[in-house]
Amino acid sequence: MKKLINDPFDMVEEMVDGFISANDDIVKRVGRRSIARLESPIPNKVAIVVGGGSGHLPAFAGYVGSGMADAAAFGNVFASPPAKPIIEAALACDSGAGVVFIYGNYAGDCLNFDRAQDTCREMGHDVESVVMNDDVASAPSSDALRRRGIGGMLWVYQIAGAKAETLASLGEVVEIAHRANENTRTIGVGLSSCIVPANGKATFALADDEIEVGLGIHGEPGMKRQKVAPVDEIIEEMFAQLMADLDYRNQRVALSINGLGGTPAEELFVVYRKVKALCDAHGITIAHKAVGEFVTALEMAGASISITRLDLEMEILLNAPVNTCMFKKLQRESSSA
Amino acid sequence: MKKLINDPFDMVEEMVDGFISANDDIVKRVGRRSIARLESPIPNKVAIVVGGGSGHLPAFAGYVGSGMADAAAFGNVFASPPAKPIIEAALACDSGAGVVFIYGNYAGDCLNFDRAQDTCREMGHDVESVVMNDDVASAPSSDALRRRGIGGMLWVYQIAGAKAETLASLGEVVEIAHRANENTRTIGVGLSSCIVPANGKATFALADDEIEVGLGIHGEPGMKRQKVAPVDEIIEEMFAQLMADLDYRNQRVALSINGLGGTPAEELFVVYRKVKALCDAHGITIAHKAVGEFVTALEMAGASISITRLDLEMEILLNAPVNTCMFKKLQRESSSA
Amino acid sequence: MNINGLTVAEILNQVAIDIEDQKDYLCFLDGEVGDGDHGVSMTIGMRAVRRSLADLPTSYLPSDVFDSAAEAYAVEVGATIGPLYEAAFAAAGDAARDKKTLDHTSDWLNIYQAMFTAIQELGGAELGDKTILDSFHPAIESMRVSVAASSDLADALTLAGQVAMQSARDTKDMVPLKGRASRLGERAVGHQDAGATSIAIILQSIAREVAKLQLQINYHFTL
Amino acid sequence: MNINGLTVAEILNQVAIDIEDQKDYLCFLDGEVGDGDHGVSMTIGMRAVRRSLADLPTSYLPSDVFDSAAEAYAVEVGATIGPLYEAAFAAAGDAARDKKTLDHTSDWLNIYQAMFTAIQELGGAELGDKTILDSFHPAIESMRVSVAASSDLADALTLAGQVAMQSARDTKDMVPLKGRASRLGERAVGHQDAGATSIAIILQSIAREVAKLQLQINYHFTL
Ligand SMILES: Nc1ncnc2c1ncn2[C@@H]1O[C@H](COP(=O)(O)OP(=O)(O)O)[C@@H](O)[C@H]1O
Ligand SMILES: Nc1ncnc2c1ncn2[C@@H]1O[C@H](COP(=O)(O)OP(=O)(O)O)[C@@H](O)[C@H]1O
Ligand SMILES: [Mg+2]
Ligand SMILES: [Mg+2]
Ligand SMILES: [Mg+2]
Ligand SMILES: [Mg+2]
Repeated sequence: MKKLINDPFDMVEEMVDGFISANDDIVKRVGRRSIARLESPIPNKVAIVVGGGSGHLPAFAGYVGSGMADAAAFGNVFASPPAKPIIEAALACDSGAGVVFIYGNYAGDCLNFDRAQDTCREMGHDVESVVMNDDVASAPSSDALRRRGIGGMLWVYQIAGAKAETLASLGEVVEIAHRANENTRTIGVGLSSCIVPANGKATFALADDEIEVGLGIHGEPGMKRQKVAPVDEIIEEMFAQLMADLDYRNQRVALSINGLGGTPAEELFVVYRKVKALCDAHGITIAHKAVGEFVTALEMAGASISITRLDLEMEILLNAPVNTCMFKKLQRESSSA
Repeated sequence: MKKLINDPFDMVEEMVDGFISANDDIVKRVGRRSIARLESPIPNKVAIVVGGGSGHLPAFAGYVGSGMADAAAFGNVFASPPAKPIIEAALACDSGAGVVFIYGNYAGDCLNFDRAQDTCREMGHDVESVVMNDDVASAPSSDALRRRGIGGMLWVYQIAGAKAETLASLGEVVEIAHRANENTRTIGVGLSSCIVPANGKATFALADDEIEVGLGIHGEPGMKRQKVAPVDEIIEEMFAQLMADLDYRNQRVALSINGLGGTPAEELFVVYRKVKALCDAHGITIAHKAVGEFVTALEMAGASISITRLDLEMEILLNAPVNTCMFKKLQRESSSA
Repeated sequence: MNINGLTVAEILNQVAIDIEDQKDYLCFLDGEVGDGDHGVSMTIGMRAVRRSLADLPTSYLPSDVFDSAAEAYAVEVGATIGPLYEAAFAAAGDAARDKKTLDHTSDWLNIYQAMFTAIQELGGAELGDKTILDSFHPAIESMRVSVAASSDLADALTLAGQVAMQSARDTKDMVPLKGRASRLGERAVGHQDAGATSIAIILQSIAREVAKLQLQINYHFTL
Repeated sequence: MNINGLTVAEILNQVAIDIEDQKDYLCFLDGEVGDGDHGVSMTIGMRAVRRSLADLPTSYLPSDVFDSAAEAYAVEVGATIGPLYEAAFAAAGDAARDKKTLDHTSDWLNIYQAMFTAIQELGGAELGDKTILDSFHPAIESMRVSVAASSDLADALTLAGQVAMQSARDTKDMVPLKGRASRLGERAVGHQDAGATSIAIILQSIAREVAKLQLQINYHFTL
C-alpha cells in the first residue's frame, strides 16, 4: 500500500483537521468528528444533518454548506460515525425548527443515527430521519427497504437542501427528501478494489479482465462478475436495470455520472455520452445533470449512474445555488430554451 | 487494462462528445476538437484560449466558462492539439479585443500553439501567448524557461480570467497572466503510473514501496525516486523545494493541493493539513486555497502542491466568481476577518 | 483464583492484543462479503479500550472495566460493531455490578449471556443470520453445560472458546439474512463471518488468560 | 521499376501497418523517459494517412500521396510529432513535385534530405540531441554514398534502413538536449529514443517494399 498518509490509524483525524482548515470559509468544527456551517444555527431553518463512513468524499462532509447540508459527522473509514458526533452535529445546527438526518441504509448508520435521534429527542429536539436506498443492485425491488444508499444522495441532498433554504417546515423537508429518494435509482460498476488504509490490502480481487456490476461503494460484492466489455455494452445493461426498476420513459430527470475515485473524468464523459443517447431513445429529458466524483470508494476504479425522476417542484428546487465545501453550483437562470 | 471505454482510439472523440453534451449550458462546439463559451465572442472582452493533451481533466476544457477561459482545444491523450482546433477555438471567441493563448511549456504545445498563433495573426487577429512553467522539478531555476507547466494553471487561469472579465486590454491581460505565472511554483509526487488507453500498459513502473518526487503529469520521470515515507516527511521535502525556488516567507499566497487522479480526496486533505502547518511556520498567509483534482494524469496516484505569491491585484481578482464546466466558485464576499 | 478488577483489566488488555494480531485476517474475512474493515474497527475499539484502562482509578471493580470498555467503543468505533460491543460491554458491566471478583463459572456464564442478549436486542438478528450471535450462542450453551457439570472456570472458558471458534468456522455454510452480507444470500455461502470470528477470538483470549492464572496458582500450591 | 503515385501509396500503406505493429514498443521506449504515447501518436497519424489515401483521386502523382500524408498528420496528430511529420511529408511532396515516378536512388535521397531539413528547421534540434534527427541523418549520409556509388535503389534504401536502425540503437548513449527527455540529462542515458526508432522503422519499411517490387520485376524478367 502506498498512500499519502502518516500512521493509517491517524488518517481520519488528520483528514478532518485538514478538511476543516481548508474549508474554514464555509464550516466550523463542532466536535472532534463533526462540523457545521459557519452560520449555524440558522433561525427558522430546518437543519439537515448528514454523515457516514470516511473514504467517500465529497460524501458526506463535502456537502455541508448553503443549499445542501447544515452539518455532518465523520466516521472512521467505511464505518458509520458513532452517535456522539451525530448528536454534536445536530445540536450545533438546530435553530428550533427541527433537524432531518439523511443517511444511507447501512446497518451501522441505521444503528448510530437511530441512537443519536433518540438522544436528541430526549433532549427536546425535533429530529426526523430519511434513509436513502437508491442502489438497485443491493436487493430486489420487492425488498427495496433493504437496499443501500449510494450515488443518489447528490440529488436527494440538493432537493431537500434547497427546500430547507426556503424555510419550509420540518414535515415539508422530510416529505420532499422521501420523495426525492423514492424517485431515485442508482447502479454502479467496479473495475478495481480499494485499500482500507489501516488494513493495507485490497479489499477484494478482480481478475485483469473482470468487472463487477452492482458493486457497492465499499467493495461489497454486486450482482455479478463479468468479463470486461466495451463501455457502451456495460452501460446498456446497467441502464436496463434502472429502467426495469423505475419507469423513466418520457419523464424529466436529474442524471449524475459518479466516479468511484480511480476512474479518470475522461471516462465519465464517455459514460455520459452513452447514457444520454439511451435517455434520448427512451424519451427521457435530462433537466439537470452532473458528471464528476460525488460518492467515492477511496481509490476504487468504476462509476455509478444515478437518475432521479423529477416533478415540477423538485426540478425547480434544483435550480437553486449551492455553495458547499466540495460541490458548488451557481444559480441557474431560468433558461429560455 | 480495464477502462470504461470502447475502442481506445475512439476515446477522445467520445469523451469530447460527452463533455460537450454534459456541459451544454456553458459551452458550445466550435470544431471537432474545440469548444467555446456559449456567449462567445463577448464584445470588448479579451478572450483566453487554453488547451493541451487529453487525460488531464479538468484541464483544459473543464476550465472554459465565465471567469476563466473562453475556449479550449482538445488534443489526443497526452498530446498537444494540432494547430487547427486551436485556431478554431481562437476564431470562435475573438471579439476583436484580442486573444491570449495560455498553455503549458511542452515541446508539442509550443509547436502547435505557435503555428496557430501565426495563422491567426495572418488572418488579422491579435494573438499573444503566455507559456506556463511552474514545475520546479523539471529544470533548475537557472534554466526556468525549460520548466514544464503543471498544477499552477488553476491560479494563472483564474487571475487572467478575472482580469479579462473586467474588460481589461490585451496587454493588461497578458501582463497579469505573466505575473501570475512568474509568481507560481508547483511540485508533484507520483505514487503509481497511469495507462495511456491506446497503449494499454502502464507508462512506467514504481516498486511497491517507491514514490517519485517531481514526477510530471504524464509520468515523465521526476527529480528522484525514493522509498515511500510518512506523508509529513514527503511534504516537508517538497515544500522546501518550493521555498528554495521562491521566497514565500511572510507573503500572502494562493495554495492548491491537486490530486493526480488516483489519490482519494481524503489524502489530499491530509496533505493540506501539513502544508498549512508549514505555511504557518513560515509566516505565509493562505489568502486563497483549493483542494481537489485540477490537473490530472489519468488514474495516476499522487499529488502536487502549487503556490502563487499574490500581490493585492491578484488577490482581489481571485475573489471573483467562476462558473466553468468543471470548476465553480461563488463570489467571495469581502470578509471582515 | 482472584479475578478482581485489575485481573479483568489485564485480561481485556490481552484480548486487545490478540484482536490487533488478527486485524488483517478479520479484514480479509469481512472483505469477501462486506467492506473489509472489521479488523480495523475492532482494532480501533480495542486500542480505545486499552487507553481507557489506563485512566481507571487506583482501585476498581470488574464492572468498572466493562463500563469503560463500553464507553471506549461508544466514542471511538461507530460502524455496526461499535454500538453492538458498546451494548455488550455495558451489559457485562451490569451483570458484574458490585461483584469484587469473577471467580465462578456462573459469573462468566452470566456475563456472556448478558452480552449476547444485548447484542441480540440491539442488532435484532436471528440465529443463523451469520453474525456474532452464531458463534457466541453455542459458546454460551457450552458454558451452561459446564456450570451444570460444576466444571472448573478455566476448563469451562477454554471449552467455550473452542466451541465459539468451531462455530465461527461453521458460519461458512450459512446463508446470511442480516447485515451487509445479507443481500448476497447464496453468494455468501462458503465465507466465514468476520464478526462471529472476532468474538471467538475474544472468548479464546479470555480463556487463555484465565488458564494462565490458574496455572500460576496451581504452581504456587505444589511448591 | 515504376514507383508511381499508386506504388508510393502502397508503400505508405505498408509503413502504416509496420508502425502500428510496433506501437507498443514505441510507447515503451517513450515511457522510459517521456510520456509513453509515441507509438499511439504515430499510429493515429498513420491510420489517418491510410484513410487519406482512400480519398485520393483515380490518378495521382507521388507528391499527391505525400501531400495528403502531411494533411493527415496536420489534422489528426498534434503532439510534437504531428507538426514534425506534417512538415516532413510536405517537404517530401515538394521534393517530388511534378515527378511521375521515383525510380532513382537520387529521388529518394532528395526526398529524405528534404524531410530531414524540414524536421530540423521546425524542431530546432541539433544532432546528438537524441531525436528523430539522430537516426535519420546517418541514413541520409548512407544514401548519399549509395548515389555516388550508383547503387541500385533497393540496395540503397535497405542500407539506409539498416543504418537508421543501428543509429536509433546508438541513441542509448546520448544525453538528450531537446524535447521532453532533455531535462533528464544523464538519467536518460541507456534509453533508446522513440522518435529515432520510429523513423528507422519507416525507412526499413520503405526499403522492404521497394525490394519486394524489385524482386517481382526481376522475377518477370527471368521468366
Ligand atoms: N445485527 C447484527 N447482529 C449481530 N452481529 C452483526 C449484526 N450485523 C452485523 N453483525 C456482525 O458485524 C460484522 C461486521 O462488522 P463490521 O465490519 O465491523 O461493521 P460494518 O458492517 O459496519 O462494516 C459481521 O461480520 C457480523 O458478524
Ligand atoms: N525538436 C525535435 N526535433 C526532432 N525530433 C524531436 C524533437 N522533439 C522531440 N522529438 C522526437 O519526438 C519523440 C517524441 O514524440 P511523441 O512522444 O510523439 O511526442 P510528445 O513528446 O509530444 O509526447 C522523441 O522521441 C524525439 O525523437
Ligand atoms: Mg464498515
Ligand atoms: Mg505526448
Ligand atoms: Mg465491515
Ligand atoms: Mg511522447
